[in-house]
Amino acid sequence: MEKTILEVKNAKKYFPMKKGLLFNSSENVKAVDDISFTIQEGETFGIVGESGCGKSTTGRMILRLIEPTEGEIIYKGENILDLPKDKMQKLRREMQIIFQDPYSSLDPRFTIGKTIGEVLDIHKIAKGKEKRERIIQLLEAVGLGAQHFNRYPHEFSGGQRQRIGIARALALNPSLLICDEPVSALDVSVQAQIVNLMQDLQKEFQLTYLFISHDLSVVHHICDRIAVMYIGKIVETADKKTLFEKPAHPYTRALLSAIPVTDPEVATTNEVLEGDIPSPANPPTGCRFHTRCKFATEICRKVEPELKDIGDGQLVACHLYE
Amino acid sequence: MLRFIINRIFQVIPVLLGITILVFSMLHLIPGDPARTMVGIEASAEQIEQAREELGLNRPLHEQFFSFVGNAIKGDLGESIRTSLPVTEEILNRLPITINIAIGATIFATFFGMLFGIIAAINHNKFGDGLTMVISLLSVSTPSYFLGLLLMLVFSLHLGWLPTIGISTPIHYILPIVTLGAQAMGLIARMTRSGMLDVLRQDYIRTARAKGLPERVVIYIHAFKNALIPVVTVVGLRFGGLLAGTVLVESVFAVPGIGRFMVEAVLIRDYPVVQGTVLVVAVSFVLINLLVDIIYGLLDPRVRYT
Amino acid sequence: MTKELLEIKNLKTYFFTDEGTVRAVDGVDLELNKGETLGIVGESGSGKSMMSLSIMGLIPNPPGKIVDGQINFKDKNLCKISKSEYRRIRGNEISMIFQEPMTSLNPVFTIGKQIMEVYKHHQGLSKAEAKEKTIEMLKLVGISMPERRIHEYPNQLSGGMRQRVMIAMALACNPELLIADEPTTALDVTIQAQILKLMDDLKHKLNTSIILITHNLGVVAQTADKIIVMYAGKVMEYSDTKSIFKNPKHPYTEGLLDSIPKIDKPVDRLSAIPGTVPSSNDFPTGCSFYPRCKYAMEICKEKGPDLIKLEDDVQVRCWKYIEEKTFVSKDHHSEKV
Amino acid sequence: MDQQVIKRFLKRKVSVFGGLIIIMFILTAIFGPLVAPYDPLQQNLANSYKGISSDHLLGTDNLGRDTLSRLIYGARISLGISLASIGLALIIGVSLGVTAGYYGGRVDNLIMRFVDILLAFPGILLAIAIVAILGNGLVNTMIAVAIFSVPDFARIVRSSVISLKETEFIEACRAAGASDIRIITKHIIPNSLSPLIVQATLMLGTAILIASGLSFLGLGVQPPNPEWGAMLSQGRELLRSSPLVAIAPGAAITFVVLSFSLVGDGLRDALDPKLKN
Repeated sequence: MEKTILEVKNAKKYFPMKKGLLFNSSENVKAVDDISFTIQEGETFGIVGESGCGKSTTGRMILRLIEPTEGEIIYKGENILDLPKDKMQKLRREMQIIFQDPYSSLDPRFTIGKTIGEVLDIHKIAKGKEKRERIIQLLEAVGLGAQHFNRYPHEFSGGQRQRIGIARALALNPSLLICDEPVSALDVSVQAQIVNLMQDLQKEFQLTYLFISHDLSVVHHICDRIAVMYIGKIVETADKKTLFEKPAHPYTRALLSAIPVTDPEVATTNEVLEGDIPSPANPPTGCRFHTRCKFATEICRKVEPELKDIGDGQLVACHLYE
Repeated sequence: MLRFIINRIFQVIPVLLGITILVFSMLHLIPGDPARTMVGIEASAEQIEQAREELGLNRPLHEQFFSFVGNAIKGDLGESIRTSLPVTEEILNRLPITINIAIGATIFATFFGMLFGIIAAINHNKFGDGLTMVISLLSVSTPSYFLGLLLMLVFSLHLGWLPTIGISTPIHYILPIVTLGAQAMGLIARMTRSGMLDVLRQDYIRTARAKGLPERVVIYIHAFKNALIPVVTVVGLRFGGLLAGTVLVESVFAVPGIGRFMVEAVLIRDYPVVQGTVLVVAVSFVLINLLVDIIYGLLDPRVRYT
Repeated sequence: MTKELLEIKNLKTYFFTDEGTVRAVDGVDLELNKGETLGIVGESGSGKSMMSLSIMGLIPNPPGKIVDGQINFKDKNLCKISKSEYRRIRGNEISMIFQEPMTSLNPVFTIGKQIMEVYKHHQGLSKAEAKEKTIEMLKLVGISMPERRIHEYPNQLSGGMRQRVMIAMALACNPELLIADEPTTALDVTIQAQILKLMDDLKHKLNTSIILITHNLGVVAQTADKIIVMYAGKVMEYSDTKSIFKNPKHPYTEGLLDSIPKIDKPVDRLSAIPGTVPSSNDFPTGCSFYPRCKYAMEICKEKGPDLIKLEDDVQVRCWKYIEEKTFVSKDHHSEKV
Repeated sequence: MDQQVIKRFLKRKVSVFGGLIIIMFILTAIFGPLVAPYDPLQQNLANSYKGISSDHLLGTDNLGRDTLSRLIYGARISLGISLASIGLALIIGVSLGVTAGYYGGRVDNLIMRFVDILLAFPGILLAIAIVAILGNGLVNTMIAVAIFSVPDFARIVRSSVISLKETEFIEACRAAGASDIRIITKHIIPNSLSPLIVQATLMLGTAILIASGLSFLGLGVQPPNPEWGAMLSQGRELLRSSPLVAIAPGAAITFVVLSFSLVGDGLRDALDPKLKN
């Protein structure tokens, strides 16, 4: 039986524009503009999109690293935005995050042992010898070892640092892990190691992943269900098979055809999307994709399409399907 | 661009207000009774009362403040306690000398500073670099009041080429200008050098070279305009600093400028004069900075279009 | 009959730093024919970018220096020519575009000025002529309203637009060789597709040879004729595009291809290359890939193999093949073990 | 890691030289009374206007006081003012900068406007204005120099806090539920230390310049105290008769300030090798 672990309902995040003293505009950058989705326990839910689509903001909102402007974030039946400080603090053990940049995600002045130990200290999980053992256990779980305990981040390669970041996130024994582009900054030959590690850990610790990425191949490999975002909106949600075999939204299709294929004999469809990604500070009216969409009609310019179920749990926000 | 300028002007207003408040409250921050402090310990109760009256200390605080601001905007900064002349008049009499020295020093510092900076950057890690950097380091570290005395010792007392004190002829300006400008020159030289070296490492310089541009175009056109941007800021900020620096230099060379006027007023506790001079220097500094910011915006499209 | 445009022989570019000598490019050979696209694939520290800067003569010196080898471009050895001669070639006969379109354009000049400059210096055109050609060029790279765009500053353009401007600038003088160093890495996927398509179109239109440097095998699969795989400053494999993807010879190439998830051929588990990319001042002795290689033999640890020719267009640097070959024929490249 | 910093610093010979000069001055300041040949305040009119001699290595002034002894005692005052005022400025500046940078928004606006206002009084003007309010003397000079230095520290700390706040390791801490205090004290302050150390070193020199400047104007430490600026002021009157009275303290100030900048530059390169030119 599938159980919902996280539900995001109508979440919005508006950042106020940089303002001058005189021209105090009330304009906002609508980084995330009314998105909803659910994640089932044990699955890997992917969010894909290009820069400015709001995928990272979404990840951070779920952890309340960024406070949403509006909406609900329901974790195991409880809206975490209503939680008082102490309860939220407890809940932090359940949800953790791993980051894109393995260089800035570790404090350069902390040894690896100290970095992971700090998390245990904050939640008063272990002390002294027990703490050390727990840290070494975590390091071993991610393919490192006790010999790395007293080393500093600069002594490690990008892939190893990413392992350390994962160990830190696992220290609290979380159920949900937000993975914000965890392999994007790594060398190709190292990416696969981390992806494999993440899959192993998911089985071992019964983790649920929210996997944020711009790389469709990786998302295809690791995710069960996927949401495609474009300038603050979800344009399509579907399970992996459906999304890749019969993508419904024109943007999803364009995104799929833009993936460089590692086979010189496959003729690419050459369906290259025209134009630039509009800025989220000034998104197009109606359907936000209409400026680049070859199917765009009058209605697309005026009316914003809603996410609708077109069967098989595939949700699409596009006037073509009405 | 207009929007940028207007925005900057409106940002300056709270600062000007803050300066005014600070200068106004100088009188009230003095420990004890300012009127008594001013007239001296032996003064009679009557004299103190009179001073209090003159300073307007008997009125409510906000009333004092508004009349201070109102008068300041009208150009009335009160009367000097020592001479009983209007402070504004006294300042206006002295201001031209100070401004002449400060402008002269700015030109001197900018010209030689940028010259040295460029020489150093182009001859990076060679003799020219070392020599110009030693000169600028020395000029940054030598206090102006010492440099002034040294220059006076050498050029006036020993060689007899230049006059010692006073400001009666243009030649009198030479030593004060060099003395005042030396430190800023050193700073500008160091800024220009590191700015140039930094810019030369940028990607767009590599692009310029990849285009096959001659090295002089790469350095004097592509690099220089970018390196100039931080230097302009420093020159602007320094001009304000130089305006304040005249305080020391005018004392060294006994120049009757606004700086010396201020110091004398502090020494004899002529508070209206202190307030007036401090206000004038601070406000001019802020306005100059505003000007520099606008020039900066003209130079750097990144500032304009954001 | 294709004509050879560029031939590099035993190129060695070293960096002499406080921490020791970095052998960024360590004995690279390559050939490029007119109108061909050569893909250079490698991960961080493979020396692929330093290769391109070596060809451009833009290695920062100090600390970098070309210590050995030849770069023959149309019968001229670029390592031997004078500075002014090099300047006439750069931006004119050989051009380059870079990874970061955001920082590669001068922020304080309009894009028009930056392109016009190229015409002014290489073709001695007047301002009006240069302007006209610039507008033409911008149109060619797909920038709309070029008459207006030439007055804009780089920060007013998006990343994709800036890369188009860079391409316009590079192709202004119709160079015979264009070096593109990770031209799409900093861009979004849909924009990347635009730029790759643009480069391919222009290549056919202008008959430019291209060296496309990337870490992304997918980027070269569709566009390159031949591919070089670099690792730790050395060429590991040199092959035509089809055979390298169908039948990779070098264990590193094989590992690289296997570690990329493929949408059309899903697997449960990726086969990753173990270990990490060696840092450039600490390459292993022997074959530099030996510590991560699943076929590693005793000899690999002791001695680095030479690049040997397997077939007409396929060369590989691996003991596995040298051993096989020594039994088959006595190739002059290989040594007896 | 810190060993590397020391190693890199020692590579820069001029900075090491500057460091040695500073150490020498500090030792002089501490052990001054033991090495000074005379009482710095003792007048001896019979001995006035003396040039360089074996009795008086740097001669005497108009009142017959030994210049060398006055210089040695002056080191105490100058370095004392410098250290105390910069220490005070660091405490205030860092607190203001961290608060403004970390909390942002209205708090930031308030603090930075205040700092802007202080910065609107350029150079020595702010110090003069403060002395005009507080009156002259040793302690007031210290306070004036401290307030003069606060804005620089506040701004440096604020900008490094702002850039650190965005880094992912701080986000990771917040995601783990770390308190603001923990993040500030364990992560933010230690990581913004490098620019702060460099700035503090440079400001130690500037503090001496400002404090001596005030004394030179008669607004700081008062004669007969052998403060270097006050000595210069006195030497100005004696420029014709005994120039050493002015040259000695002037050279001392120059040397100390120079040394602080050399050390500061060296530290900057050593702490952040990327910035090295």
